[in-house]
Amino acid sequence: MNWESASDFWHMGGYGFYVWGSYAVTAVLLAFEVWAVARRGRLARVRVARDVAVERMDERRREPT
Amino acid sequence: MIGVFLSVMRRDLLLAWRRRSDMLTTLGFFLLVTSLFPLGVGPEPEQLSHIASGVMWVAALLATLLSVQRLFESDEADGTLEQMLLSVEPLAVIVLAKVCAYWLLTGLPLVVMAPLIALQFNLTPDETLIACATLLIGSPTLSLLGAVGASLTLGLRGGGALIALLVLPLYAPLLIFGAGAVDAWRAGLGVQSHFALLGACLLVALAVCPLASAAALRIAQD
Amino acid sequence: MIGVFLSVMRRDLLLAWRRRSDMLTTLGFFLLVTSLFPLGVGPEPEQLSHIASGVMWVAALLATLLSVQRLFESDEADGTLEQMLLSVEPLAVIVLAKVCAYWLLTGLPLVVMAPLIALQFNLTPDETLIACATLLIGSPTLSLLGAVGASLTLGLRGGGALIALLVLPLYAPLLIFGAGAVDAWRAGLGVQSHFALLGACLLVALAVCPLASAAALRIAQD
Amino acid sequence: MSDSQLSATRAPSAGVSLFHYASPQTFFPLAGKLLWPSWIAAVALTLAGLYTGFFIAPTDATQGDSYRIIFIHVPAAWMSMVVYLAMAFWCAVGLVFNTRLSFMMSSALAPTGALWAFVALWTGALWGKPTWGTYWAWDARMTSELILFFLYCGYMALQAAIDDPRRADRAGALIAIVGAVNVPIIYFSVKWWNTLHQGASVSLTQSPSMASTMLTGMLLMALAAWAYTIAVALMRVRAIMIERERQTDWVRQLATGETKA
Amino acid sequence: MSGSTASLIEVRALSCVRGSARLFSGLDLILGAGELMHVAGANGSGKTSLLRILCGLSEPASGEVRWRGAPAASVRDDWRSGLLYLGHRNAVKDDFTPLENLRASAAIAGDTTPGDVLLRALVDIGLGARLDVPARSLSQGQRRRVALARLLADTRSALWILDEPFTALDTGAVAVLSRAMAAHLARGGAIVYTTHQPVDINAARRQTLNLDDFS
Amino acid sequence: MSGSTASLIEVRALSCVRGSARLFSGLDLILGAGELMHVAGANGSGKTSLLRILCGLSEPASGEVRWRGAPAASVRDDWRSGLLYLGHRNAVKDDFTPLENLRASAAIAGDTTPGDVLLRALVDIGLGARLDVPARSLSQGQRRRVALARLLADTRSALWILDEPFTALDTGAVAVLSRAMAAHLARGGAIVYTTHQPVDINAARRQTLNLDDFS
Ligand code: HEM
Ligand SMILES: Nc1ncnc2c1ncn2[C@@H]1O[C@H](COP(=O)(O)OP(=O)(O)OP(=O)(O)O)[C@@H](O)[C@H]1O
Ligand SMILES: Nc1ncnc2c1ncn2[C@@H]1O[C@H](COP(=O)(O)OP(=O)(O)OP(=O)(O)O)[C@@H](O)[C@H]1O
Ligand SMILES: [Mg+2]
Ligand SMILES: [Mg+2]
Repeated sequence: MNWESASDFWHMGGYGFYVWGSYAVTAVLLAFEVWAVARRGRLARVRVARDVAVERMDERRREPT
Repeated sequence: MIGVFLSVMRRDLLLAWRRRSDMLTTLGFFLLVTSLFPLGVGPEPEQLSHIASGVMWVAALLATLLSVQRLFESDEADGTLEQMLLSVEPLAVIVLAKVCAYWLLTGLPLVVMAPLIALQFNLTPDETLIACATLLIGSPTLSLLGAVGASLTLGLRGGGALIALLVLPLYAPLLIFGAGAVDAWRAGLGVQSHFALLGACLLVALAVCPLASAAALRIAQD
Repeated sequence: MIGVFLSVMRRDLLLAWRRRSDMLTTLGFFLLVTSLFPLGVGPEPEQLSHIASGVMWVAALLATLLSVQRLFESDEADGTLEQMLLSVEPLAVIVLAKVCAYWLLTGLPLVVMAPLIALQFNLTPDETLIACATLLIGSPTLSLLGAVGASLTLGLRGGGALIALLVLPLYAPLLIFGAGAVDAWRAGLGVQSHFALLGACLLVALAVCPLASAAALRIAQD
Repeated sequence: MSDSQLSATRAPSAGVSLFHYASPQTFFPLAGKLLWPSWIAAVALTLAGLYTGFFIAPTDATQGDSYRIIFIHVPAAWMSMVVYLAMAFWCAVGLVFNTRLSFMMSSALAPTGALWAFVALWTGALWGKPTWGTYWAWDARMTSELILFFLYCGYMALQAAIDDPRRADRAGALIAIVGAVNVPIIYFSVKWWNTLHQGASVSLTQSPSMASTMLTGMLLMALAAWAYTIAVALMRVRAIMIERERQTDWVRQLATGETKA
Repeated sequence: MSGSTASLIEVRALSCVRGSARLFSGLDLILGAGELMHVAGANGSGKTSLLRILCGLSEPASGEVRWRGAPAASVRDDWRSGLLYLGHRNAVKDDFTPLENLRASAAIAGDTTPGDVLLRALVDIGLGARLDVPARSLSQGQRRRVALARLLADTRSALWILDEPFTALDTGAVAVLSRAMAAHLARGGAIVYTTHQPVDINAARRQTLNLDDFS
Repeated sequence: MSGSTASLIEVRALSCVRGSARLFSGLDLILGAGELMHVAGANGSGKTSLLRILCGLSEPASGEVRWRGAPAASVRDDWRSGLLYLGHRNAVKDDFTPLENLRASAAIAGDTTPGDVLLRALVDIGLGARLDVPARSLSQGQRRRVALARLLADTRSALWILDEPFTALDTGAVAVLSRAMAAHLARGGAIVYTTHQPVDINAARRQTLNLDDFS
């Protein structure tokens, strides 16, 4: 085990800013990417479903005439 | 007059928004040019920090030159410019609105990016602040002067190079004051005079350039 | 094939001759940009001679970027490009002819002007010779790569900035070898390898770029 | 005038479209099946890698604890290059065989590749300050990584600038391939340039005992990055498929919940 | 609109020189409210040049333009606000949808037609199914229609100056446009237009000016 | 020119998609030597799109184009050398005089018509008095004439594809052009053209394709 205590761990031998700066930014970016991709997929499906619904409404309206 | 100013500006911003990549690419260009210098010049840090503000200014200037020629080009090609000349509103106001939108799209992002480049070139925080401030005051003047050049060369082939020739001499004093401010600070001299001069240039340009540009456009369309 | 090559080249040269001022303005641009550097960087002679070849290369590169976007633009706008796509002759040959004419009009004058700039920056005759030679071999590659960028961004708004983003990364190795040659010479190292690499880049570009550009044009017109 | 467009798009003529859409349609569920295993692998490998990196690997004698940045820096740098090559590969396949799926793959890879390139630059910069005393130097490695980042940006900007997806795909493919030719050229330029980066990396491998645990951690993190890249790219390619094929029957059924995938 | 029979625009002894060629000279015309004027002439006889002089985009070589009886240069603001000019070029932005284009044109001209009137005009000219498409993807005739929709939405201008308004239009659109022109005339407006196509426009008073007679 | 009655260009089950809209589908056409085909249809019905597919500038969404009986893609060189396409845009350079423009077009197309034939064509189409003026100063109709002069000088192409050739032309020029088209047909060539103007062309065999029927 390398670390005496939690604060020792965060201190990272004096390099805390650099090490945690790297890891934090990476984590944030990856998390954002996952969120953005999931959102993109969800929106794509919602949009297609809406198009289909609109079209079916149109068809129903057209049928009686 | 305010109405037409706002709606023309909104129109130009919307047009740019339709091509969002434009904004990104101006930034990219600025970054690339400033990154190229060290490549060409060599990587010694002291030398880099010495030339930093000069390079930033030259890059801002080139980014303006590269894009300002397009300011009226598409409006000319599709006939919108004729409609602007025929508008009830003063042409100078329409021109000013277009220049403002242009500056928001190309000048402001450069100012916002400047700290990043300052970092690349090892500038201290104070120096960074001064460099950004000079760009903030100086870049609207670049846009305004560029607009005059753009309207003078409208419809001429090779406008890009011609505009550079017309406008670069006008840019020289700006470059000297702008890039000089950081050097003056480093040499321990005051920078107020530099800022005062940049501010004066901006005011004069604001008063003169829209009118000059409007006159040039009327001539170009005859 | 030779016939169409020559006549397309003649056509482009004639077109440029009708607008003689273009050639002058490209030269003017090159001169002005290189003269701006001493202004921005400060006038110490040793430092100047140190950065000279880098500045010359950066200026050549920017002069190319500034003008290459126009390579196909007017042909696209007036429908000539459609006719080129429909030609019996291979499109790549037509593109090559256009690039050659373009280089004669913008690249070659830069090479011819280079000694003048070398003088401004206090280069020795040997260094001047090397700098000019790198430009002579390197600038056709700049034009060829620029043509690919120009055809990819054809008809896209914000083409100027987009082209820079696409092409500048491709220019980086040229810049490194080109500007590095003078430094290597000054450091007493051989410059053959630099020239070999520039030459290799030119040959690869000559083989690949016209085809890539032709393909991009077909895509752009679809 | 053209009010028939709505109804016309609904029924692509059967004969050609079957062949045409075959690959996306069959690939979509396959990608769905691969998705969860990739995520699980990514999370498990990350945890293992971080544990090894922070709790097993000892402090470096010369660099202190700052070297622990290596566990993301190197995987990110590797991935940024691998992803670019994969992207260029898919583009080439698309241009040669005219398959839409491969273009979708490459546009799905680009943002993740750009992300890795950015992470490599960022972590490298943060590592450089304590080791070399500067955030940035114009060393060949760093410059080439920066250029790689710009190549990604160029590809994405070009695609975003073109409205017609078919044209965007092919134009993007051209620039990706031309860029790929450029990558090795940049890489070999190391010889003619200041080699700050290289020297530092060699000094790390001086003590073999430390290198082994360090290496394990690094490899675990590299595998985690692979798994993550695969998972995200699959997710994105599925979204792209839905966006691009929205007028086809299978996507419409999918979106309205008439089939499961 | 004044509605009086006084002249709206009037031209005396006009001559026009382009390069070294004199296109026409000694041209007089008077146009009052409700009048339709067809400017005819072969290609290159100077129709476009005349129209641009009438709206102040270029200067005549000699002669005078009068707006509502006063020298046009002295009442420039009134002159500009009384005209609507449509040239060869459409003034349509590729990146805007038809509605955005109309809004932008209105903004530039400095008029404040409400959005629903503009929308109405687009639907009337047959672009109802193309409202969400950027103009870049419109066909030649559809782009021309976007430009012409300005006419349908216009209530402010007294004089329409139309340079070949019917190019690229199909028969349906030609009918819509000529009805709009007739309505403008009926409201007391005046129109100067050029065309090489025979189109029938319903007008109480009409003139034809053949430029070939003045060259 | 083959002169046989075999088909020159042939299209089967063609469909065309633009953006998300299907313009037409299930379109078949066969055109033989000496035949004139008028492609009709409302604005935006896909006439321009069809013409561009016929000359290989764009790809159809589905269906096949055949040139002299063979799949067009496999005989691309023969296909290209057999066509002459004139689009909406004139391919006229502002800085060139009419003659220089014609020469440049010939060079680009890779054909070697001698200079006096080109000059002759320009005189025939009524630009004899405008030979020394750069195209920038020509009127709209005169520029169109420069582009159309290519047709008068052409002896090589079997198929002319003309997108609204009559726009901006005055009646004199329309007559010259329709005579040239009739002559081309009489020589055994074929023509596909679009127009919204009623123009009478002398042709032995003619077809009309109304795209509104295929949407
Ligand atoms: C912004 C700055 C930096 C960038 C862009 C960068 C880029 C890269 C790249 C592209 C690689 C992969 C190359 C390969 O595997 O051959 C890499 C690997 C590596 N980097 Fe960096 N780096 C940066 C800063 C640093 C710093 C400051 C250090 C340490 C002092 C460092 C240490 C390493 C090590 C140890 C490797 C492992 C691969 C090898 O040994 O070649 N890097 N870096
Ligand atoms: N700089 C110039 N030098 C010589 N002639 C010129 C110049 N500028 C214009 N012209 C001539 O002036 C005439 C332009 O006329 P204009 O454009 O008004 O014609 P138009 O009647 O509108 O023709 P169209 O029916 O073709 O539109 C043309 O004959 C043109 O050749
Ligand atoms: N990207 C796109 N998205 C949606 N619709 C498009 C797109 N591109 C083209 N279109 C539509 O396709 C049609 C283009 O047809 P085309 O230009 O062939 O018409 P045309 O028959 O030549 O008409 P015109 O008589 O006006 O010249 C138009 O209806 C246009 O709106
Ligand atoms: Mg005209
Ligand atoms: Mg059309």
